[in-house]
Amino acid sequence: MMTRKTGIAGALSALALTASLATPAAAEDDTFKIGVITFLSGQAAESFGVPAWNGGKLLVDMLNEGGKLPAPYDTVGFGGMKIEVVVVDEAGGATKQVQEFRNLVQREEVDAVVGYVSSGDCLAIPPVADELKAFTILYDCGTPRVFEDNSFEYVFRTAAHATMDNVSLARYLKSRDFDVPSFAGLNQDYAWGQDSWADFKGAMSQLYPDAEEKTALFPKFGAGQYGTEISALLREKPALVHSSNWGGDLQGFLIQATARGLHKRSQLVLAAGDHVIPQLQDKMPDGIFLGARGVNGLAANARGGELKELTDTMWTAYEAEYDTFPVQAPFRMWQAIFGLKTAVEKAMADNGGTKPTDEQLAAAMSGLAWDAPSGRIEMALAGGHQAIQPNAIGTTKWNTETGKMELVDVEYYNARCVNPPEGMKSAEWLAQGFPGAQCD
Amino acid sequence: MDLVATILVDGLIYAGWLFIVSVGLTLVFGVLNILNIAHGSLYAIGAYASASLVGAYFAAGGDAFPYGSYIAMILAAVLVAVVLGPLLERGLLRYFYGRNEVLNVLVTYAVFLILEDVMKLIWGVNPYFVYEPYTLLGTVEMGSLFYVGYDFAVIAAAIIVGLAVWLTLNRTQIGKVVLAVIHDAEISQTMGVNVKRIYLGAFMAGAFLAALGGALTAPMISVTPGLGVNVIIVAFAVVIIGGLGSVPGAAIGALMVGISRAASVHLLPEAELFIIYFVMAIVLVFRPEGLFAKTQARKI
Amino acid sequence: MSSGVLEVRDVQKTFGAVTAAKDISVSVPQGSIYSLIGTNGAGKTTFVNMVTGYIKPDAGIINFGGRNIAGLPPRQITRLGIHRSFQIAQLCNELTVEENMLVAGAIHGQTRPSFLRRSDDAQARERAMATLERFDIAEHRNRLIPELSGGVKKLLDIAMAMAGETQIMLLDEPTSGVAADEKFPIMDLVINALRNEGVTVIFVEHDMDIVNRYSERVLAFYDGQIIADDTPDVVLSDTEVQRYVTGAPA
Amino acid sequence: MMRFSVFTYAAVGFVVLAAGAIVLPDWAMFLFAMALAKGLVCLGIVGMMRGGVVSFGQGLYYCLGAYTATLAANFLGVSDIFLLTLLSAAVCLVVGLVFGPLLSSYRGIFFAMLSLALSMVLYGSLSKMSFIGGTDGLNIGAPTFLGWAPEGRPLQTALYLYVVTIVVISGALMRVYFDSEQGLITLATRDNELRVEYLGASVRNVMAYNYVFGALLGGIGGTIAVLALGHVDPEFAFWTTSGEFVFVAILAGYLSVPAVFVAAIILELVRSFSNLYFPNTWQLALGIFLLIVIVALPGGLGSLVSRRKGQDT
Repeated sequence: MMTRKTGIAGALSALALTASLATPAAAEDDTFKIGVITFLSGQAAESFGVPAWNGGKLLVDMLNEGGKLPAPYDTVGFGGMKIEVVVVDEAGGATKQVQEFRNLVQREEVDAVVGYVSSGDCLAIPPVADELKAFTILYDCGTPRVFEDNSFEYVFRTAAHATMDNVSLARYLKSRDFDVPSFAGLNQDYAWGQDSWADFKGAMSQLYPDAEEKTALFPKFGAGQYGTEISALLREKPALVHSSNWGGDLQGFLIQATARGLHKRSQLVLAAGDHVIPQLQDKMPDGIFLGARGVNGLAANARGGELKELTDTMWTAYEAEYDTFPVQAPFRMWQAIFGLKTAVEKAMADNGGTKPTDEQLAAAMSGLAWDAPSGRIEMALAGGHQAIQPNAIGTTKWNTETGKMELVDVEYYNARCVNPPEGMKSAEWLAQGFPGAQCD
Repeated sequence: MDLVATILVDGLIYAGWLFIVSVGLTLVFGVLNILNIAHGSLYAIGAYASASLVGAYFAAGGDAFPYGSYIAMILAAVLVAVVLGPLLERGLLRYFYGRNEVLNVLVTYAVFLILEDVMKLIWGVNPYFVYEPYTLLGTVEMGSLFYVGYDFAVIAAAIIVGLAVWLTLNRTQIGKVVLAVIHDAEISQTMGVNVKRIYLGAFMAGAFLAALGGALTAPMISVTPGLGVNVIIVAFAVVIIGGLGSVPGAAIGALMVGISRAASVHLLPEAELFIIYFVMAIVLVFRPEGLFAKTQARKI
Repeated sequence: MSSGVLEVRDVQKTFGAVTAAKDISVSVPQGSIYSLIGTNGAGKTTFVNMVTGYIKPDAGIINFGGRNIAGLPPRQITRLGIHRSFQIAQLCNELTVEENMLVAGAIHGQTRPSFLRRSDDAQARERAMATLERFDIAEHRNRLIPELSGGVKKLLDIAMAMAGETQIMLLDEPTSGVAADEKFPIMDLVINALRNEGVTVIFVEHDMDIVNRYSERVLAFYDGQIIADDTPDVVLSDTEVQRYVTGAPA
Repeated sequence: MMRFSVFTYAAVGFVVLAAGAIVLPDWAMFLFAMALAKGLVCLGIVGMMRGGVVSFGQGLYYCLGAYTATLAANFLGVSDIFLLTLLSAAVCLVVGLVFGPLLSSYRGIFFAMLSLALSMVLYGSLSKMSFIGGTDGLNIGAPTFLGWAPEGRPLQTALYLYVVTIVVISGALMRVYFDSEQGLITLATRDNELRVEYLGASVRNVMAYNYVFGALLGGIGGTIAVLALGHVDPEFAFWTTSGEFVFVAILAGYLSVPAVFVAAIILELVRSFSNLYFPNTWQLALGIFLLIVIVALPGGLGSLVSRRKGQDT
């Protein structure tokens, strides 16, 4: 009996030992180590995680080489430091991510963490980041709750939150004075879908107070089969069908909906629909209104302006590397890395050129503004921790000559037109009819 | 088209799909007494295989005879069954016969995890599309609604599959042998039945049906990673409701789930997410072994 | 009606088309030893199963200790003092002989089974060993069930049933699956042990020598009915019994 | 043979585990704390395994406990760790007492599937409740210990020692229960229900007891897990979560209590490292590890160190 217990005890201490030994050394002072967390498996891998990191890898290589990009991004790495990366799969839920975050910070001793597509992870990580005083950038996730319910010292989100997407859709309808007697929704049955629908409803009730709200469908995430939902939508004949679906769920819905002529009966508006264009190509029907959660993908390509050189450099590099054009995800990864570069170099300028601490990074990052292919990013909300950025909505049109999908009738929205002002929750902002919005 | 009719048609279409993906599961459990979580992976692999094969078919100028793509789809399912069936059954599962059935659930869960990544290694993360078979049969107008002809083809396929399985089991020699094995493998063994071959055959049939489900679904979706996980629990619910190992049970279970889901989408969209588990829980409370389960008294 | 008397009146049981019990009526006095004979399917085991609650009679009364126990669950009937053994010994194969006995002891202990008291504390083991010795299987105490001979399994099966306050013991074919040369020693052991405690015994048996030697009274079953209820010599010489049950003159 | 009291073992276990607070680096201490918390849930499953059933729905109580603690903290302002633990334990006890009798008449795959269905219904309901975060879940602040509110490493250490204490206490209690008369009857039930019924014990009660204990341990485990994580979401009740608990229980086997926690720690380490070293194929690695364990240790880790020869579950 005794031996049995000591056997277990031995096993335990052995485990403890392996655990304590397996701690690699911290990054050198001439390299800057980032932990990148994004989806490498599961549904979000093909639509967000993998393209985002494809773009990220590309940019990190270009930066480490140096001189590949127009000023101010023509310097090597981050302030001369080479960029080193550890990638972790975001699949597996918030519990796993909190553990992985601790491992990255405490075991891998990364200098900064850049990651998180899932809103659940974005809510779970910040408290831990502050507890560990670890500089962290949320690069993709949409939920406004992150900074509206709490405030964090070491956590920043370099992309605008999801309210922008649906406000822009409503504004687009208005500015094209599209008649909306009634509208319905089909969104994935989890927070992203539920919140998007709520935001869209909120925006519509301001801009189209008389529009009748019809059925709001919430098929299970990853359902694949939308036959029943489509029947419901066909029966109700809403003038407009809103969907924030993404990835396989959006592709499946579009394939099945177009086969049954839903797009002929109702105008489809997609909050984040651009990223399925490369896969669907001409199977994506013409005349769909869609956004890209920012001036990303085709909208950025079509924009021109003073950011044209930067955008085209990244665009062509990406197309050359992966022979498909970059959709929204890489753009958000890029704006995160450009932001981090700007922050690091600002901090080094202040501290005399040494590798910045997490505190110095946080100080440099808050309230920062920088240029990215997706436009000017401003950390304008939540005390300089939450970015706002311009947005664009367009209409799909297949170009038979070039055999490419184009975005026509694109409308660009000033960041302050589609994002709530500092100190106001997006829900209130919608309810009060966008006070302080600057559109022109 | 009035609501009830719509609900019935939608429910029927979904039930047809459900039946195809779950009948294989119930068959495998009936014979091997293994509740196969990897069924979901086989479904996903079937979808990938059919997407690739149909893609290749059209690339090879199949437009001349597009209906050939249906043959390609079935071929894909056969391929999956022939390759993976023996590999999994002979290579792994046979070592767990007679072991605790919950342990076996874990074994297949491990297989599921492995196959998830294997699929990624083979097909990558980018989606595969093959719409041609989906749009090939045109649309059917019912009242104010349009349905895709393909949806009804799936119902037909489900009926054919159901009849085929039921007839094979109840009207053929091999079927009688299988039923004997289901009833008592040991006795059948002593009576000279090659139980090994029956097990292999049953598992391959199950794998084929799972893959067929995927193959038939592929044209209406984009085939992406994580496809399998969503199917498993639904299929589980169906076979548990119908009674493990019962083919008619799977049919009834599929109909119950299909129609209650359709009803909830049309009448109470909020409930859709867990209507399936709700039905399952209710059924189990009143029929602990499922609707069509055979309970055998114990000799003392 | 004094306790210990088992009074069965007009009990009926049919399984679909098969009649397993038709107007079964019998009264078993305290301390007597009955045997049940009959061909397979004659209704012997059905009788045992109905008395011990495995099967619920369609109709009729089973009186014991002044109350009708027909249809009660086995658990409660056992608690009333009616215990049984099984054709196939019902033991816990993952446990040792002693542990099997301890299980019986734990359930039959004076107090309710405890969540704290060790199942193998000295007192409990003492009690278990005592019973094992009474049935002469103590030397097997540390062996697992599958290693045991048919005879030992039977004895343990009976010993476990005897761990509690037993008033009536029904033995379902106590010698089936027992080597020929073990049959009589085992019956001696069991019947003596039970008789010493004044337990009423009802046993199902195919071997007429055993019936003859151990039972005070015999119930002959045929087609779900009792066709004879008398002392062994009378029953075994009954021509009807010979035709339908024993098959040959005794 | 000579017996040491269970308390001796408890003391040894406590010393060994508590040593972790000194030798372990931060990340590992957190990993161990999570593993031990999950181990508690698995201990509940092991208790049921001794009765012959395995619950595929312990996520129900893991999640229920976690949400109870979180809601109590966020809406009632309770932050004391002891109070929170008691609260969730109480809630899970009540729910366990409701479902226990219902489930006690199910066996094998049906018990597994019905318990799974129940936890999936909770998952579905929580996913719908956007007012408590829906699928995104909720955050919970750091707990206080009888008024003491540590931060950083002290907080982690305090949490770790707390879970260690709970683990040792519940481990010891379960051991006492396993070795008790009732515990032996449970083993007999797993083996031969008919015999147990004919000895005059109620098999359904046996099952119900184990289920309720499982519910309690699940709730406590969930509470500690959420306090360590700082975040809860419906995933806690998802079937894959429950599946992991079952795996740990199988890996441990039903013979040794400490084995349960060793198994839980091993799984967390394997997962964490495979996830870092094979970011693209960690599921593959985990699956292979699972198979190896099942094939190599049919009786679980416990069978390596326990006298009775192991069984499947």
